[in-house]
Amino acid sequence: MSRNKKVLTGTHFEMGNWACAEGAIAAGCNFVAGYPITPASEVANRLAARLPRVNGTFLQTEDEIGAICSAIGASWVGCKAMTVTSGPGISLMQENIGFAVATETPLVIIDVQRFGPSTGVPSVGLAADMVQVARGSHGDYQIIALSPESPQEMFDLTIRAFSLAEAYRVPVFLMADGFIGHMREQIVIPEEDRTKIKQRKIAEQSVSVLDRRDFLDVKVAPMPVFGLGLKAHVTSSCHDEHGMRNLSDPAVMHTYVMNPIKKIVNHRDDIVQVEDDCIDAEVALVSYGTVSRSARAAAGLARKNGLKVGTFRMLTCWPFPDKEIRQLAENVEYMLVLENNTGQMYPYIKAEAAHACRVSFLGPQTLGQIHDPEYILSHLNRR
Amino acid sequence: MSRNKKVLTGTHFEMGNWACAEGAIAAGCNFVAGYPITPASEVANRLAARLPRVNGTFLQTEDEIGAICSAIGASWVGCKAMTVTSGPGISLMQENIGFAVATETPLVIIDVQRFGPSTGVPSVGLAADMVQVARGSHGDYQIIALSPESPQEMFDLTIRAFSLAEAYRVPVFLMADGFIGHMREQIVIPEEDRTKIKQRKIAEQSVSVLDRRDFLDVKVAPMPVFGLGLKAHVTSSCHDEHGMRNLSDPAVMHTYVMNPIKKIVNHRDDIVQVEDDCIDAEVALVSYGTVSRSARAAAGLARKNGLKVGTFRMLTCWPFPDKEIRQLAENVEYMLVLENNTGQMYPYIKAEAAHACRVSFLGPQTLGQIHDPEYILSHLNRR
Amino acid sequence: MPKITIFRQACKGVDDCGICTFICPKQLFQASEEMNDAGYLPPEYKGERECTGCQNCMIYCPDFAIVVEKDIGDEAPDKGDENEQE
Amino acid sequence: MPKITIFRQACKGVDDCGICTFICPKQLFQASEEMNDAGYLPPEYKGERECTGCQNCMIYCPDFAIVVEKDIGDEAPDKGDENEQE
Amino acid sequence: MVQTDLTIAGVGGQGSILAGVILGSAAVTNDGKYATQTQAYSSELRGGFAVTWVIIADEPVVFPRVTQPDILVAQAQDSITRFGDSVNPDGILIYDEDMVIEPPGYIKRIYKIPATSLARHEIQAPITANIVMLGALCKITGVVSRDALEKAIAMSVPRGKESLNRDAFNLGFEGVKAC
Amino acid sequence: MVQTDLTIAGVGGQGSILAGVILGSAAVTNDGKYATQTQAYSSELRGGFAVTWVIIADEPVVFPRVTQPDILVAQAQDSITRFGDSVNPDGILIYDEDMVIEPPGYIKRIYKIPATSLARHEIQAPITANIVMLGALCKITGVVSRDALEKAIAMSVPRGKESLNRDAFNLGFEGVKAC
Amino acid sequence: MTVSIHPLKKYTRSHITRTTTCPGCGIGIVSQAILRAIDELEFNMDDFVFVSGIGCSAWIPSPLYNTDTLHTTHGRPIAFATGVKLGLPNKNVMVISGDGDLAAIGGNHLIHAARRNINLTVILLNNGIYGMTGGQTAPTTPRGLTTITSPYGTMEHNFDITPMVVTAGASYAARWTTYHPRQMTRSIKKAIQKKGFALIEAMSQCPVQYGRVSKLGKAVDMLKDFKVNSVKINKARNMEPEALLGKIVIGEFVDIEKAELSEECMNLRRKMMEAM
Amino acid sequence: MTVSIHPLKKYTRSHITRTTTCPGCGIGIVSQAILRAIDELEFNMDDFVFVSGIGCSAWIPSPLYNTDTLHTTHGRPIAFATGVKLGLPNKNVMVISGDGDLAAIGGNHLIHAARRNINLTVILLNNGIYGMTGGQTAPTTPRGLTTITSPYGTMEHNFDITPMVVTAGASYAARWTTYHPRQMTRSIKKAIQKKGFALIEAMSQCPVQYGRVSKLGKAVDMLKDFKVNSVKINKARNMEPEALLGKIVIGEFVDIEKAELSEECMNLRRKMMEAM
Ligand SMILES: Cc1ncc(C[n+]2csc(CCOP(=O)(O)OP(=O)(O)O)c2C)c(N)n1
Ligand SMILES: Cc1ncc(C[n+]2csc(CCOP(=O)(O)OP(=O)(O)O)c2C)c(N)n1
Ligand code: SF4
Ligand code: SF4
Ligand code: SF4
Ligand code: SF4
Ligand code: SF4
Ligand code: SF4
Ligand SMILES: [Mg+2]
Ligand SMILES: [Mg+2]
Repeated sequence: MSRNKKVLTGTHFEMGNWACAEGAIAAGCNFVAGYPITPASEVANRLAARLPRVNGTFLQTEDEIGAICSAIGASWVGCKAMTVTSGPGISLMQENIGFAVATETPLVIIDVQRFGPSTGVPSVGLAADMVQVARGSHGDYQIIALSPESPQEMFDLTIRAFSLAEAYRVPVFLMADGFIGHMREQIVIPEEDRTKIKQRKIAEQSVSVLDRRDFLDVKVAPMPVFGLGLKAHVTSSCHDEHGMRNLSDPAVMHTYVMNPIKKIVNHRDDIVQVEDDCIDAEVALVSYGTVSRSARAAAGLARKNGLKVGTFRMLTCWPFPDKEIRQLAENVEYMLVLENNTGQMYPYIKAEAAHACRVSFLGPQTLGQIHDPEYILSHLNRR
Repeated sequence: MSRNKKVLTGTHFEMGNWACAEGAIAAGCNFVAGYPITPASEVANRLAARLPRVNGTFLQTEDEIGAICSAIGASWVGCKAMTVTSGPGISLMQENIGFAVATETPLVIIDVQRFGPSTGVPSVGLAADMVQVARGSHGDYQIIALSPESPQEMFDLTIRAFSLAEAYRVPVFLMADGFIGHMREQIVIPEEDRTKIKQRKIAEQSVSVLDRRDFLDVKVAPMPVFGLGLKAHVTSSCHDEHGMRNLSDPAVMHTYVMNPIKKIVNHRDDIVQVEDDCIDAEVALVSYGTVSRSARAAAGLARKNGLKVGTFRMLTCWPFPDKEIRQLAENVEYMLVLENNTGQMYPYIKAEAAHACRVSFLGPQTLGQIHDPEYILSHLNRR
Repeated sequence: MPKITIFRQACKGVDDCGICTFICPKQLFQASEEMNDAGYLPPEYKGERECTGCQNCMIYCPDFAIVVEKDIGDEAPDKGDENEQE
Repeated sequence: MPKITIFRQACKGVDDCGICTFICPKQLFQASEEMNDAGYLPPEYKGERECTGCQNCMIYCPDFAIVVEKDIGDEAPDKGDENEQE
Repeated sequence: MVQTDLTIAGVGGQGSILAGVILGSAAVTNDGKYATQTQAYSSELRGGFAVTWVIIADEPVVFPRVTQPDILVAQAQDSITRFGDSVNPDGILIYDEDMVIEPPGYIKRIYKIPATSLARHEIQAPITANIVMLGALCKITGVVSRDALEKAIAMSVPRGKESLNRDAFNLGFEGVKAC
Repeated sequence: MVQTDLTIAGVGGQGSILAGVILGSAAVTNDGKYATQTQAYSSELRGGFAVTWVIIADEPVVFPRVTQPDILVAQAQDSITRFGDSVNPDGILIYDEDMVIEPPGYIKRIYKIPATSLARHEIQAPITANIVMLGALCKITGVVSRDALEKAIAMSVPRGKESLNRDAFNLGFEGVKAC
Repeated sequence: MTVSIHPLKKYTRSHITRTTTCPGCGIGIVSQAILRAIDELEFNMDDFVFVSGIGCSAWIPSPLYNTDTLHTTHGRPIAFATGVKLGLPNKNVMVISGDGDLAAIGGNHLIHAARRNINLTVILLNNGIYGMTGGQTAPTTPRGLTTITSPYGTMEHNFDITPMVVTAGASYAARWTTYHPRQMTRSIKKAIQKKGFALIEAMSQCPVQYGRVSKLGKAVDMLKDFKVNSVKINKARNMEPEALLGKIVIGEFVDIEKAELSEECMNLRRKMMEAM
Repeated sequence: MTVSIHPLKKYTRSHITRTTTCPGCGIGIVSQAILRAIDELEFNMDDFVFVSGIGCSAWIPSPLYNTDTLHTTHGRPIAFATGVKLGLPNKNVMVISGDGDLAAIGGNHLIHAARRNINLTVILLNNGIYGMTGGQTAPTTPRGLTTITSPYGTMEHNFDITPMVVTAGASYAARWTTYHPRQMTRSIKKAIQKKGFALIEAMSQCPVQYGRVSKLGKAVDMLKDFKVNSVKINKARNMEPEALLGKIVIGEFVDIEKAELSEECMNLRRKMMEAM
């Protein structure tokens, strides 16, 4: 495993984007395609230097469409593949995000979110790509999205993203933002052999693809990677479990959509991570990503003021932690959803909570700047 | 107004896609850019023949990105502009949908939805682009989306789409699908002068753009269209009310996101159309698009069986009819949401209803085929 | 003497295709009377003697519906680029 | 005699730019001592007599910071493509 | 409300879908009725399946899918395989006896006509078999008026082919027989 | 928990952000503390504003934004205009007296140092004014240890420039004075 | 009596018994020409990965060819193939797709892959039309032709694809028509063996869509048209532009050697790993 | 004494007092060359619409130029400009953007606009690098150069943009460097007056990003480099490829007349309306 030799074990004071690049390498990533974009560029810049040293390849493509397509191509030959971009790049990748979903391709996509819509403010973070990564391609599907709150988690969750991508043959998004991407904090990189990494299962030889089940298995089909003589048939068209195109049978169509969704939803307990710090709380501050740090600070202030306030953080945003939110709703009186946007996850949260408790939304005073803890507190006092 | 002379007044038996093309012409559309795609092609095919005859231009571009960009360019010179595609095209257009939102460009986008994800089944309809058109571009924003249930409404709502686009300087989507796009029914086209069409307001001359408010007016700023000597400054970057780029002032950033959203939300009463047929109903079947016809048939059957079932149809899906759904929730006991997908609008509906009534979701027996009325009924009986 | 085999079920019919009838330098194909399962009329091979073994019919058939096999020992020179032109 | 005007506030400094000092065939520009508001050192114009009115300084200045005006009646032929090369 | 649901099916190239369009058009533009016509076909131009569903009613059609047709017009054996089961127990089957070998036993009212050979041999235009079938359909069911259908056919076929298609229609109208 | 919030601001090209990075690095990698460093700058390379925020604490930093700095290091007049108001009433201002003409009245503890001219005239390297400011900061606040800071500086500057920067640091450490 | 089987059958999936193209479509001729090249080079199908886009032409390898096949999104096969090749530098990676796919929506990937000189073999089927979507104008449609989206005649000029890809940087480029399947096979063999980006532009008849709009009609007429209107490149080089109007220049346009990307990447990795 | 003002000031927005480029950046030289062309042709700014993409070069007209300016998304200005021109056929529509914008992500729109021969004037600033995002490799970066995303030297070959756009179909194409602002202005004037697609490839120094990675360093050194390494096209045509390595071929590459799209569309509309 010389590939991973270069894990930089130790404590560092570096940017979140640096941590993400190092996390990818620690996870065994060996193919990255990207196109420069603020505030994500440092991830690719660093990987351009690092990958060849760990037997990997970095490719700067002509655009983001080229980036995701070549990363998917590389994944099909067995590479641990990744692409990195920001919101405008995600927008351009949407069609082929759908391709990765439909062909059940393991892929990690780093989204260092920036201030939009459109060109907006490249250097300022806004966590406003939260629904676009889950619903922005056409058709019905499920992806996985993880939401880090610190440079350290940009390292940790990048590794987790690779494990999930490989385990479930699905695109996994790391939903960073310009704020933590460019933030420097201590980053602790463990010993190489302390990092657990998962590898995909590979399909077995057979006379014909008709003898294998390469797709649409809700338990995750072993992947018929290219180059091994498996004669895989991979298509973006509606297909059956063997990968064979089928454009006429409504039952096959139904399965083509449903099974890749079920594959994720059925394993949601393994995928969904939340941090629930609401024991005895009457009020739950629900958040994810960098805003969680505002929430935690606000809860601290509130408890000092004698208010029973707890925090609930979604490390996994997709698949949506519906069960956990429902449970929370049944235990608190009031749920205040905090996001650095105009409330993108809010409807999804409210849908699971409104039957059991009061729910409302609070955006930051100024979009792009995470909430001041005092501002949250004053809102709690006012309610 | 020789431009509109060619409105084909009378009763026709034609496809929904034909009706859409004729609706565009009746609305005064004079620029359409598109790229062929099943099941939307017939709209563009017909417009290629029709537009030059009504002093308009049809452009077949190199791809869907080129299509939306040139349509936006044409809108900025004062054309009533439109593009037409299906899901894969919408995915590719996402970045520049955001551009149209951020620059407040009137634009009509026809989405004849097909079976996805990815290439899927081109000729089969699946109403699964419902969230992608509203949240699929990066950043925070609001668009308008209308949902027709018949070829006739593909005519009527295309006209309405142009009126809303012009009135609010925003992209407006017509969410058709392959089923009604290729369905033939009677289409009644009224006399030319009976069709109400709206035109955008145009900005007035001034010495400098600093003397005008060309953008970010929640009441909709008059549009500084090109070619009139207005010296408009249009940018996809964060900008102030004059259109001048500003990448440093957080207050300007906040307004850049919020005001185009408020512009739509503040006028939601003018925009949102629903069809509420739930007087005395205990159960409401909530739907939109072609599924509404299943719902109406099911409600008919149910009432025959003595069940108090009504229908609620969202002709406008975005901005989301939150107020109307809340009201409905307070008047019924149970809301059954019906969609030809795995429940895309469902969380948005449930979020507004769950506090007041029971809500659940029912997809079709087979995705891509709208629900059998009997199937809905059996579900109602079973609950 | 080359052996010509026509896979009738693979053929898409001389009506709309008919490339074999055009491309055979000896015009050894003509429409048959009987439709195949998909409703197409495959060609009929009219005679073996004149066949030069040029393989045009095999190489040009878009549907892999014709095979030309040369007899063992039948080392007739492959005419190759019959259609080579200046 | 051409009149040279330097807009000091528009200039980005001879340290990093200095294109005028390079492009003037008579080398009539040199760094001044005093910074402008943005912290750059604009050039100083060293003398009018030698100036050919070629306008290089104006045409090459990336920041629209130099103007060359010819005296009325001063119809010195525009040297034009000083840098034309074969 | 009176409503008739039809399925017209065949293989690609037989013109089944055009037949459905003509039928709907006849109902709407000539008979003043309401109609909904939809279709499906496989990606092959020839040999694959092709089907159209037509609903004809005297009020606007609510549910636009045909799940249990009152009438199945079958231009190929494959049409029976695919759609035979769905037919209303009291429904009607009309089939081209040149193409369908085995009509199903479970449909009670069955009519047949040698549409392809009539078209081929009587008017030397096998491509008009679909119009022959329309003639048969009109005669048996009267779901649209003969006049409306003849007008709609004339409007829908290539210029110059009107009389040929009128002949085809008549072949069907006259030639159909119950099984 | 002990936590110090700092703002280091200047105009593009003065190295304010680098100063913040060095400071955080000193705290984390040499002093064993926790630090969070963030930044903002305008799109111009020169002349626009540049600012870094650094939080240094003996426990992990929860809220990572600096809204009310305990210490403002100002390398330009513009820094006072932009960030002066936000300083903690009990906070400290340290400024470069070559660049700041008017320190604000409302901050009580104010220190100054002619960092730019010291750097220019004493060691002929005006570009090291940011390191001079770090020396002053270290002396006055002790937010990180001198040793940690000197090590971090040596690690961060171009090879060969270590001693020059040590001199700059010393200039600041020795030359700062209260107002 | 031995049962005859098609000599190329061994390269195709046994359960695929029929092609999905229309009668007389040139796609099948090109499909055979490709397999024949592989056969003549005595390669194994497992030495190849095939990547295609969306369109009639793009269905050549998918599902017919019995090896790893990647049927991608419209316009993107070259981008996918780039990742495949960089990850599997020792396999032959071949892209097969249509003119709309590779030169309209996918034009950028085409010229960038040529620029990079990545070792792909690209078979671009140019039928002058969008076949699969029903006969719309392609960027290869001759000016003036009436199509379903240019009912008054195409007003745009058409691409001359091969020369453009040559200027973009291709190592090998040739154009042939389906009237020239043997020459096509010969060029495909060269293209497969070329270390670098190689393009074969295969002019192919679409009797259904193009035939209809061009009024050339049937497959055979279109083949005759190819025969009559083709001009060999060495001859064309001495002809006036006017004389070449409406002609198809066929032959090899370029055949050069230069540094290839997947090998360069491999060398870099090797160098870096050795340095450790 | 009269107060001197810059003769091009009348074309710029009065409240914009400073450019945002780095010291010595060539962008300003090109910006002036464009305005001088407009001035010399005695056009009014209102006769123009400017469209740009994203990147340092793309900020030339936005916000400086005092007329309608459309600052679009990365890579798309030509696509937007196509709609602008078709809607306003009587205005001059000029696209100004960088090499990354127009030839990397936007390459497809570039070649298709050239193919269509739509009457746009495209000023493509080629600084061999991604300036705005901090010095990444561009498709124009010379092979071997070490950039922030090619730390071991760029392994890809670079585009020769102007010849490629000529093969794609441009009516007019010329390349100059910022050392040749007068010739550049002359070509821009021709390009504006040309009825058809016109490209000016302006080689422009980026002292900050490219200067750093190429070690050429400062603006003046880069101008000297342009001076020394430029070869006029008529001379270059008689040189061996090897002798041209590292050289910049400057001059007019093509200047022809052919049917233009926006006019064709206008004529069609007129014809159709008259027929009624
Ligand atoms: C993003 C996207 N846009 C459009 C389409 C629709 N589409 C499918 S094939 C095709 C054109 C095919 O033309 P070509 O590549 O020339 O192939 P041919 O069918 O002519 O062989 C188009 C536009 C699509 N599938 N995806
Ligand atoms: C879709 C998208 N991808 C990436 C970017 C980031 N980006 C901004 S400018 C630029 C490159 C600019 O390079 P070039 O066009 O050469 O302009 P220059 O700055 O060199 O003048 C990039 C990649 C973006 N804004 N949008
Ligand atoms: S091998 Fe040649 S001569 Fe023989 S049948 Fe085939 S085409 Fe004709
Ligand atoms: S060429 Fe092949 S497919 Fe065509 S008619 Fe002949 S045998 Fe049939
Ligand atoms: S006009 Fe020419 S000679 Fe005079 S100062 Fe300017 S560059 Fe020098
Ligand atoms: S060329 Fe212009 S910007 Fe540059 S130093 Fe001279 S005056 Fe200043
Ligand atoms: S539509 Fe044209 S290209 Fe497609 S299969 Fe049919 S003949 Fe071939
Ligand atoms: S980064 Fe380069 S191209 Fe951009 S403004 Fe600075 S010098 Fe010019
Ligand atoms: Mg084609
Ligand atoms: Mg550049």
